[in-house]
Amino acid sequence: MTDTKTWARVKSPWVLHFNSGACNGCDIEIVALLTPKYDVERFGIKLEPSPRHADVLLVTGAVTQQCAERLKRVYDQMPQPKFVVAIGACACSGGVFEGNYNVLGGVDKVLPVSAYIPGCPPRPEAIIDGVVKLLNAINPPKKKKELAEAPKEAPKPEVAPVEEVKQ
Amino acid sequence: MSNAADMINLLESKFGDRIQIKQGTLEAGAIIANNGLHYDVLKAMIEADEKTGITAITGLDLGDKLGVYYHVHTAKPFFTIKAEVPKADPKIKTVVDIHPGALFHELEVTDLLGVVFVGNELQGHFVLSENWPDGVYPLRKDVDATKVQLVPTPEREANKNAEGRQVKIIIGPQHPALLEPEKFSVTVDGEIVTKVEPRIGYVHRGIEKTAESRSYLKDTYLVERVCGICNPIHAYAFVSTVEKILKPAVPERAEYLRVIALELNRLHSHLLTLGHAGLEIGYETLFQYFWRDREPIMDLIELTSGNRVYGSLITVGGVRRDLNPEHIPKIKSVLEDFRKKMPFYRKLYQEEPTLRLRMKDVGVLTREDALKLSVVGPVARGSGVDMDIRKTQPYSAYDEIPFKQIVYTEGDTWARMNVRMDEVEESINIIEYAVDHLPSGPVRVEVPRSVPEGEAVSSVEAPRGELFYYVKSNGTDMPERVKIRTPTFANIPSFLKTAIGESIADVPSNFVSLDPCFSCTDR
Amino acid sequence: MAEQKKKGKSRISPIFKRAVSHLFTKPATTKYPFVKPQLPADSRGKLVYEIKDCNAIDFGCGPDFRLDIKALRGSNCQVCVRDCPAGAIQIVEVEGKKRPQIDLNKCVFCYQCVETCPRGAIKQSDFYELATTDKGALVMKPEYKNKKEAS
Amino acid sequence: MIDLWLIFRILVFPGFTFILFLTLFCDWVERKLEARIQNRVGPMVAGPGGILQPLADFIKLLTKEDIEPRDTKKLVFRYAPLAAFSIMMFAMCFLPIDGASVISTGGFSGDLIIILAFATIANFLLFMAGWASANPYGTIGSARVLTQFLGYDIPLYLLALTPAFIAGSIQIATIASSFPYILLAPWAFILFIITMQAELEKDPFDVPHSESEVVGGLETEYTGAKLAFLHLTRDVQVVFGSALVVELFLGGPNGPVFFGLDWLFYTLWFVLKLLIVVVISEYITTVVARLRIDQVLTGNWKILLPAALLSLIAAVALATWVYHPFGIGMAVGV
Repeated sequence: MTDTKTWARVKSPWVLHFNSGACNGCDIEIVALLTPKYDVERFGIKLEPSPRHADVLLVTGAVTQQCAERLKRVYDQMPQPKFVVAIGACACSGGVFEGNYNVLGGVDKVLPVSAYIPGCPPRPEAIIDGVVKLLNAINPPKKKKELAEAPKEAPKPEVAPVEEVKQ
Repeated sequence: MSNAADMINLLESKFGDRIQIKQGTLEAGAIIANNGLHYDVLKAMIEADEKTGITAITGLDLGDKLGVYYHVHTAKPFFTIKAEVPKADPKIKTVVDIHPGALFHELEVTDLLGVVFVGNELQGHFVLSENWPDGVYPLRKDVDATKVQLVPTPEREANKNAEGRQVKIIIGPQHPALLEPEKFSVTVDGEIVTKVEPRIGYVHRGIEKTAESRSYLKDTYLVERVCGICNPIHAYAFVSTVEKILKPAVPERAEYLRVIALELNRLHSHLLTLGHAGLEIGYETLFQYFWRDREPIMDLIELTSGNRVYGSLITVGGVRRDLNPEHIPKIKSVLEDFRKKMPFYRKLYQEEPTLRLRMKDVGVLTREDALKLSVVGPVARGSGVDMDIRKTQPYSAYDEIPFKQIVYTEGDTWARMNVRMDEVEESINIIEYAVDHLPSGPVRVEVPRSVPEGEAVSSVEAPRGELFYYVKSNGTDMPERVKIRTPTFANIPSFLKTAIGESIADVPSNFVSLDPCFSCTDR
Repeated sequence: MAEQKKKGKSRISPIFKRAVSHLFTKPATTKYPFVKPQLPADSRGKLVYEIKDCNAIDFGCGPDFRLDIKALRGSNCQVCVRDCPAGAIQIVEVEGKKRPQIDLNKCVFCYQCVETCPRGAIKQSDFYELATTDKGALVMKPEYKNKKEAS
Repeated sequence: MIDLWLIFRILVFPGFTFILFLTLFCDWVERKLEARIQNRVGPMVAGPGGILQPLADFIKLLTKEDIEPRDTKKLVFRYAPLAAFSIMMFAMCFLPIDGASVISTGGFSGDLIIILAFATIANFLLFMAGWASANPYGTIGSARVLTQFLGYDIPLYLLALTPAFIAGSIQIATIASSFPYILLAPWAFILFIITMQAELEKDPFDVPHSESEVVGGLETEYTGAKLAFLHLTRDVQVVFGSALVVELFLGGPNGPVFFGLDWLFYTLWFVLKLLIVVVISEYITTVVARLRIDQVLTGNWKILLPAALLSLIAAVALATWVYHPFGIGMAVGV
């Protein structure tokens, strides 16, 4: 069994959703995750109101000028260890809106992103698959049958360093 | 003043040759009224017909002149007042004093095109972001918007509290109740709201400017992504405007398939809002039940179009995918199951004590205010204004399909939510009728890639209200100008008015009854 | 408004019975990662690019557009690049031939390329588990499976 | 000479550890019940059926980075959550769980008043925590906590005194062991449940931490261990409130005992009755919408307070003329 600290982190990933200028297609799919058909509370995932309580930041939308600075501030307010998941084609790369004047196009231009979930919008199952892969990257499953095919060499999310928490 | 001829005669008698009226173009007629005459023409129209209101104001870059087109809807006919202003000093008289509903439209044209409305000047930016340089207007042809040099964000003035007991509460961009970033600074005196200032523009992706540099085929997909919840109606509005210029022979079966896609979308959008209202007033269980029963509808959308949310069925000249007959029994069974659940939900919304406590007499919008602010959709129909575009100006196959128009007169949050609840029932009837009477034949007709010179407008009934499109084409395969006026853009002023005088605790409940969609508002 | 126990209200709201009945009905949750959902046949998932079809010479016009392809006979016609709304398709050199490379980060899965490709080289699949922790894996580089195809 | 048995009672069995696990178990029961009512599945991954989910949440919060914003009131911000938690645990030690209360076996006359006072102090500390966290939502949320629990404390005390008066003593052990007062004063039981809903800030009265108005309420600024203790305090309050209902109205841990293992069966009866009350409270929370702040306050001052007074007067009248002459419900001398 992994040590309790990682076990606790993997078993209760609290989530904060930030819409940085999306068409709310992906946001509705994220909220649909909480509803009975998909119910991510099975994995201990709770939608938290304040950035202080959240571990995983779900970002949707091609970051607009207005939202870029606020996105950075919300990310800074979150306590370590924190992860960013880019959901939807807009968050991964700007999607259809890439090249517009008010759009930065992609979350990785502002924040270090740990997981990318393409799709316009990605199915709720695809978002769950993305979160599961992120959790597997944090706590690589050793012996037991992997839930989904574990990423090749279970690369540590090279962007978000998990440094020790200074008490 | 029910038909166009009377209105035109009245205007000709009143203004004679000072204005030209081109009948038949842009729906009922285009009235060219320059150097300040647009104010008097509008005033005359408002006096003549109580239901007159401004649907949208389109700003155009006409080379050395800037065009300001006032799209005016009356009881039945639809007019456009064309005013032109020299680019050197773009000044024009505001119409906010005779029609308060025009406030937002004018501010947006100022921000994006640089026309100054005398009497309704804009400080700072309305839709654009704070670090956008002043004096540069993205919608002008000569500005290459992507290479604009941005200024550093101005120092955010500390939110100085208003004087006396008043406290300014910011319902900030990142807020659990709002699915989308939007900032409302609410000035509160004790518990009572005295002022609400919105700051939109967080989701402004400059779709109108980008639409000018992409082909009509690509634009259908771009325009759909204005709003993820009501995407087929955006595609249909754009496509029907282009088809008014191109005039292809769209097959009958395609029109019926379009109606099915639109009504499935209205169904899932209304269920989404009815559930979200529960979440806003702390009624988690209602939210969970509604969204659980919404999932089969999403599966239907995927069944008929291949993607849960972006069906991308509607394209210029018809529909991209036919409805294969084996799916029809599945559609009917899902709709039948949902119809069995309707009594439970209707009884809940009509009689649940705590829900009535939070929704009755909250955000009361009188019929006069609704007309003056020219609000649209369920917000208007909740206050007794019987304005459903599917009935007043039927499009696609709606004139052949029988359905009722839902109007409540109480005008509060409870009434608006119940309008949506009854419309869910109507949508089910429409889909079942359309599926039963589906004509046979092709679903698509070939359409040339470039569109001849011309301009057209069309307004359609989106789940949130009347959606208005204006397209001007210049013969190439890219549009010259695409103007999108979304329903929430017209409904937000009504929230600013009804929130005043009510307790801060009512703001979320009043706000969600608007069914706001900010990705629509900001485009 | 009366604050006493809800049970004492005259109009008992229907949700009380429904809530209790839910305690005994099976939850509506699908066990996703362990049980894969059953998707409709033609749901739009990951694109499948057949590089050998892209070479085929004999092609007909697309079902809906007059394609002035004559000038591009033989070489890669780049119709998919022109019609992709998200600009997700670029042209890359593969063994001397210019072939489309689809970047799934940008792709919005609208399947316009599947429709306009005169040779039907891009096909539909309903694979949707595309999430990944590194971005590079999402770019579908076209390559020939063996020498013979490259000729 | 250190009384090892007393230390064991305080630290392990009916004391600290037992209450901690009982709290986590009740939190799990709440989340599962709410999920089941909403036709969902609820936590499944941590431990069998997700029973370790509250524990996982607690440990994860402990290991998170502990951010202290610049302009917070340092002392209060750092120690208020811990103080509130410890007071609530101390208050729990007065309730007889296995037939006798943890600290003083028989309890002493007046301990009902003391633990109600502790509950008020804990609520007050939560207000201080929110007020100290220099965040606009924190201050608004904590101000609402203050107005709510100060208002609802008065009916709480009055309704708690109803069974005390019928029993003729204000010692919990005697009230619990003499008679299940739900039979003698059922209206007081219903009103007490409603007041408990307001004290614990559960729907329809959870205005202080409603997400749509005040983002996180008083917890907005807290992270890491401090947030863990804030959540734990709220859970212990739920267990404390339900335990109070069990002691006063359902006859505490008393129930038929078999094979002479009285401490075991007393505990089992106590936990069973506790779960019943937690289920009722959670059922109301899930099924009812949240009221506005002014409706909550008018509800208290205009309706609940008079009702509590009437219930006390009715109890007094019934006790003197009906119950005591026949000796029903009199306190049996402990």
